[in-house]
Amino acid sequence: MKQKQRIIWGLALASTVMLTASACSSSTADGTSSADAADGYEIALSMSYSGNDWQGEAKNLVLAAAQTQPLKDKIAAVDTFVSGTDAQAQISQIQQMIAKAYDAIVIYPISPTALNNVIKQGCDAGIQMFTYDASVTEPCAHNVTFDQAEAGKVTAEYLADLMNNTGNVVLITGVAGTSVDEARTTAAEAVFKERGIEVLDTCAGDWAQGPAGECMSRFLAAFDNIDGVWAQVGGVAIPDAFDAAGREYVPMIAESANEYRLRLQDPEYLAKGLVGGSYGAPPFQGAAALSMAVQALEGEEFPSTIDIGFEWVPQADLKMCATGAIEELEAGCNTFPADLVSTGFMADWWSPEWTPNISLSTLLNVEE
Amino acid sequence: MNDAIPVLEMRGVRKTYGITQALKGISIQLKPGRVYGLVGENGAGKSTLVKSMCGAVKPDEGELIVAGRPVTINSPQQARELGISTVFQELSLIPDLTLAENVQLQRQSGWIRGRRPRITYATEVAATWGLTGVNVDTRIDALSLRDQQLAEILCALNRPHRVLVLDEPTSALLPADVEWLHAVVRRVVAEGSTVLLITHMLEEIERFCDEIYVQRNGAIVDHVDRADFDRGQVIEQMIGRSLESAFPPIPPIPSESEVLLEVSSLSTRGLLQDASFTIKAGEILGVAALDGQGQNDLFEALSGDLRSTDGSVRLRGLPMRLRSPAEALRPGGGRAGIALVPAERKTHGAILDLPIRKNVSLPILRRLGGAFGLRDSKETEAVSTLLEAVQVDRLKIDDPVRSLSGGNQQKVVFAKALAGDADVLLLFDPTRGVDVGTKYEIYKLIAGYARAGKGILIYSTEIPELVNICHRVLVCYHGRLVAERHGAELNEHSLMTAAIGVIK
Amino acid sequence: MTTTAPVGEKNLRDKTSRLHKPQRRGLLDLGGARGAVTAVWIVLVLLYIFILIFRPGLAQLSSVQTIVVLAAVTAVAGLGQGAVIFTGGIDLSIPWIMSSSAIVFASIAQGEDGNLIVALLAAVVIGLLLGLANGVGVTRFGIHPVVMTLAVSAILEGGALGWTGGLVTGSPPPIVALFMRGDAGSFPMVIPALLLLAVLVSFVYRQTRYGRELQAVGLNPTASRLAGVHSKTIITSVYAISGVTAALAGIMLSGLAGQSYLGMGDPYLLTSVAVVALGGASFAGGRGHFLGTLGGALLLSALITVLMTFQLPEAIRTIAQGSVILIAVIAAKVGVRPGKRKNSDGIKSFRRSREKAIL
Amino acid sequence: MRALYRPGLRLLESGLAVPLLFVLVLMTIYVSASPNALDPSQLKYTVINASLTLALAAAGLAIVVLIGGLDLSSAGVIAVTNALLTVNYGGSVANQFLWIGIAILVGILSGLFNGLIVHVFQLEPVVVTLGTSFILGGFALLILPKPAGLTPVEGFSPIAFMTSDIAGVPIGLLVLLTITAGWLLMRRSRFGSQLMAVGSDKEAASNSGVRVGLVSIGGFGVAGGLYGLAGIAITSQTSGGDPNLGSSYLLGAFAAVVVGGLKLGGGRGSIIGAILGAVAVTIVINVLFVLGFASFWSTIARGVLLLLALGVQSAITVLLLRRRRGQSITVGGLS
Repeated sequence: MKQKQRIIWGLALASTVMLTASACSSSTADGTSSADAADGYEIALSMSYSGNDWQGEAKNLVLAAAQTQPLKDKIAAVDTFVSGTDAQAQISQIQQMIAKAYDAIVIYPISPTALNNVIKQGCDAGIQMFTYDASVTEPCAHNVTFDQAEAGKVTAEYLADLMNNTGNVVLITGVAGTSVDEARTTAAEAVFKERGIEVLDTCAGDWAQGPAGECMSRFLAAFDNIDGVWAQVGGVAIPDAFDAAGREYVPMIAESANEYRLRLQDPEYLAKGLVGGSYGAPPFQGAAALSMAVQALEGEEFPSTIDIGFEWVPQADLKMCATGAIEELEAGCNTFPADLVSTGFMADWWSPEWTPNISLSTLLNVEE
Repeated sequence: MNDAIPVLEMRGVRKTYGITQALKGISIQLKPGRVYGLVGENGAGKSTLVKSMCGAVKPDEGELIVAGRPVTINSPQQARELGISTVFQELSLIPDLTLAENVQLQRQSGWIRGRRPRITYATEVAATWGLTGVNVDTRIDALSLRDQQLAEILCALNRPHRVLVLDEPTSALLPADVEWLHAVVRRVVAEGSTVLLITHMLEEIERFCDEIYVQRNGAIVDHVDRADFDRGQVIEQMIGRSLESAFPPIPPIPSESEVLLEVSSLSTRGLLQDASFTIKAGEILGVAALDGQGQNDLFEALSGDLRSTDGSVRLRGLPMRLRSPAEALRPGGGRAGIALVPAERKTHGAILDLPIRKNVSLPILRRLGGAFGLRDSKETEAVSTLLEAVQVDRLKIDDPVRSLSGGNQQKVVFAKALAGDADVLLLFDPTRGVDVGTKYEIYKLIAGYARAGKGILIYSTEIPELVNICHRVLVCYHGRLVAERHGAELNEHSLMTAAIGVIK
Repeated sequence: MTTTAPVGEKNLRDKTSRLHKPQRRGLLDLGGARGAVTAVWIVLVLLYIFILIFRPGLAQLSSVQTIVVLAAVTAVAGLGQGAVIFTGGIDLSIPWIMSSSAIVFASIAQGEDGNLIVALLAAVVIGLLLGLANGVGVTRFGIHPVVMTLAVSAILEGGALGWTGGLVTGSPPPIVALFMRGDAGSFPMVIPALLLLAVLVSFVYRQTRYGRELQAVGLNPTASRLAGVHSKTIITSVYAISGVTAALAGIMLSGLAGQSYLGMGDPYLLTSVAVVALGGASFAGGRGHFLGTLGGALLLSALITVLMTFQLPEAIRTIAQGSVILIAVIAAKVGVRPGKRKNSDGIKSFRRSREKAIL
Repeated sequence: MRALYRPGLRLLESGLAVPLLFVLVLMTIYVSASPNALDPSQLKYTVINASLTLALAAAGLAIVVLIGGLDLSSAGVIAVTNALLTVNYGGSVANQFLWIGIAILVGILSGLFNGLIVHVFQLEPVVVTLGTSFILGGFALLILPKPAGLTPVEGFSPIAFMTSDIAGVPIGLLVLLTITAGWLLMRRSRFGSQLMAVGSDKEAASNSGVRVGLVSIGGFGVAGGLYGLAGIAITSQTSGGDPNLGSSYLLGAFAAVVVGGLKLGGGRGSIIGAILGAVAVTIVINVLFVLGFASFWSTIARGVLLLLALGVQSAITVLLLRRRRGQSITVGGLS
């Protein structure tokens, strides 16, 4: 009796969950809402993961670009899909996009090789295949990216200059076992070696503030002779770690987080000796890929790798925006007031070439 | 015949568990073509003897000689290879496999592929041994207890068996099945093998066996031929003293005694149907039944472990809501409740790895609180008093229960049940696996509790026990209370007759 | 009073006391985990001595402080995990309870100290409810802990992604960062808080009815139930505790990181289990103590930092972590019961009774 | 009547009914929403190849679950074999086969290692495999510090072959069918029965003459081998290696095993169930995709699917299979 009751309750509960789920879904199902109305290209965006600020911003930029000129009239819809951290899920997802016959597919690929087969299929089906940020080795795809090694090199050189080519540096890298991390770190290490700076140790900061802060705290515990920090992410957590340990700031390189850039201009931090530079993988790469996909559909030819550069901002070049209006952005402002954006916001999202008509408020209020 | 080389011989086998000496130098000889009986009280070490014979337990000392050759048996597998085939007391078939698969798995050699050939094979095997109507494609856990036991015997028979060991094979069987088993045993010995039968049913010993070993306290105390078998003598040897002196006197029920517990038409979803009885203050009420006649449901329902589907229970005139053991123990309003000493001491009664202190105080933690949580002094005092009452060394208060002997473990379980000062004490087979000395102490405890004006409901597998310590005994058969015996009517014979369903 | 003991047992008594060390009650009551917990702390001391000799830089106060602070998050998450493991279950939903409560916390707090109380309450209540959901699923519906917590975790993961769209707004209030990191070298309050937590847990474990009943239920839910303990309620409660501690760990992590983000709890799936294992807990239930978990967390944190000073690559560090876990559980097994296996009868019937109690 | 009734009952008893039902229902929705899903190449990519790695990992986990354990090392083994293949694969066909063999061997060895430690020290499998998963993950990173592609191979490549097809029949399907056939053979062998016996009741198994230690170590070994195969499958699918790819299969495999009707705790269920479960877990994502659900629903759906599978399974157990235990056997005279 009891068992039966339990099961009936269980089933009731499960069906309630299912019903709620389907009820909610009707309001949140994405992509389809804007699909039918206008003429133009139907484009799919396949992302491996959207669980961090960078990915979310890149996605919103793609959507914003599709909703503003010059692309607005040419694109009927951009449908976004996230596959999670599972390579086969992304493969199967792109497979279905091909089956749905989109005109172009813009991809944030999970791995440089995993998608090769399916991308080849897409090309064969006459679909424009564009990847952004991370690249794939399949030659028919167009990789919109920037030179990771160059980024590692430029920033390491700047740091070495700040350190007067002497002393010890620690490296806080990205996710161990990724090619982006490998390229940047190797390039940076080469520079430090050449300049006679000793690399005390490296630690995987996983491109997130938490692990990066943990790395820095452990470095500070382990070494008392750190003269510089070269990090891929950690602009917020690293100064915090120094504060917590009661140690003097040393020159540091970190990502383009708005929060970090704010600190690089904050008198309070400057007084404590915060010196450094900010760089990162630009979130507009996705928008650029979208724009190029449209151009490709209009007949333009693209090489397999398109280097669109990255934004490297030494401390001296930082400039506050008041509201993030287009005029300001065009004038070269590159930091946003803290009350306008979230803490993890990446400040290097704007590009005159790829996102010319997107202001900060457009980006923040973009609709799915 | 007696000159034949023993097919299995044990010489000076010893086995110690912690501090309990289960086997104290056992020596026995089993010769081909004969049926041996092994009798002894619960806890005499019969099962350990069987297990050391079939590889489930490794003796600490002593020799095992199979067909004249000394061997060491490290695993049940090895015992089988030597031709020792055992039906264990705890069923050893695999619950999730079908009967046919179990027959296969238990077979020594050869493996039949495919479901259908396997079914055919198993059905044939069953038929050779006179079992028909068997659906061998049923999973073991979907079989009734009796069918499982028959299946177990069948599997043992299907292995090469120079020695067939049957450890309590008839506990779940019907009378007709015992007849069948008798025929089976005859056929096995006729084929030249040996049978060792362990049972507490002396009738079976008399019917089946050629020679009888009597075990007490881990040692073989007697070895008799069937011809010299005398029941009274064997019983005395088993328990080590004469029957009369083994039980303390029963305190009389005061004449003006009120009704303490009133159970009316209690039923459960399982077996129990329509049970009604009362217990007076100071009364010891017994329940007699063969295994699985609904007595478990009765005790579980009264202790709140099992929800009843029908009927009511009143304690001192007030209705009890028995939805959990907690509610049985603490009916609310500060009233005393119903406490249980469960059958499985090691798994249900005591928590072996906890110290005695934490075991005994578990039901009464509410009373031991102070401003800063539990008060150690209060607890030590309460637990020590209880330990004194059950005669366990109070200095052992912080020893884990596991370190105690079986008898003392059971006394701790008693102390735990007594802790809440319950009005009614339910005792389910409280003397199983307990040595004779402790048994006597437990009887005294029971009598003392009754003298204090409490009620006691006791079930025991040993009918003499019920006859000698109860005022009144109810007999449970097929889920119903079919008879009540008291006064002159209360004797072993009348209880047994009622328990097997033959009522005048 | 000893005169009443049967003669046979008397001469065995001396033997008893040697075979089974009585669990005398001192100020601490570690139950069956005493040996393992002691071992963890001894190893920790040895490691500290090692550090003193070979890496004196790491032995200074500020470094030790860092090691403890970084261990705190794992220890708090491990407290809940340990409680669940104590009842023979396992909680795989800790990472996503951490992430979701931290996200809710940040969104409500919006970086303002004034919103702390509301945000803290909201996050803890969310953790509590999710933990309760786990517990109810396990005890009332009889769902296996792995399945139940895995399902809750999956639903949370999707829910969090759907709710935030990947962009977490708001940030933890500065006071949480201050709590975790201290200010300009001052003492971070998280360390005394951790100590307080250890004292509190030890007190509850040793001195309260709940602690006692939990010990009993962990070892044998059936026998406990028959002794009048509400076993199911106790088991439900440990999942609730795990939910709350996961929420707290999430908040602490957000303070450490200066922000909340999706997937921030991911590394704690395995580490929360690892520190409990290092702390000498039995995964069958009934043995373990928060002091062991705490020791395990400190050990793991110190070990990572020490390995860092040897400039070993990430790969070797991961391998070292795994080896330490393996060696620790093997050592605990070999050390606690030398050469003696549990009576298999006991295990079998115990497993059955546990199944019955849970289902 | 009886003849019809028995197989149905057996299906329900085996626990296969639930994953089969789920796969059928989900496939029906999928096909009705996206009619070209039945196209062989679509089927190959979106159903077979998409679920191949997960199915193999789940099959391995299923064996450990059947003997009553939980295994956290699947992700580690997949990562190590994937890394090994990526670094060493290539050259002559013989060399390629050699490395495929080595990959499977590495899987088997790590499984045996787990089993050995679990058995010798009588430890809980969860803790042991937790430790080995860290160690294996570290080795993967050591062998392959960053993602890389396979060295292109001229001519026939057995790895690429695994995700291709012969005359429209996906090789992945054949692999899964082979595993299924292997399971059926094994299940009918002595080892198979012993495996179930160990998971069902260790003590009874030991009393029945089963060498519990050897059988469980063997079970872990087979599981490891299947993880190794999963590593090969992912290498084939992605034509490359990535030391971080394995981790997403850890929880997925658990989900697949539960949806597949296996009883955690051992003794009940089958590898076929786990494979079907993996397919169901994979298709549910496709179904949500074609129905236009936002991506985050797929994770939620996995959680709901888990609970739903368990609910249906226990409903079947209680409502259909709980029969009165009759006393069916008749005793008779001996022939």
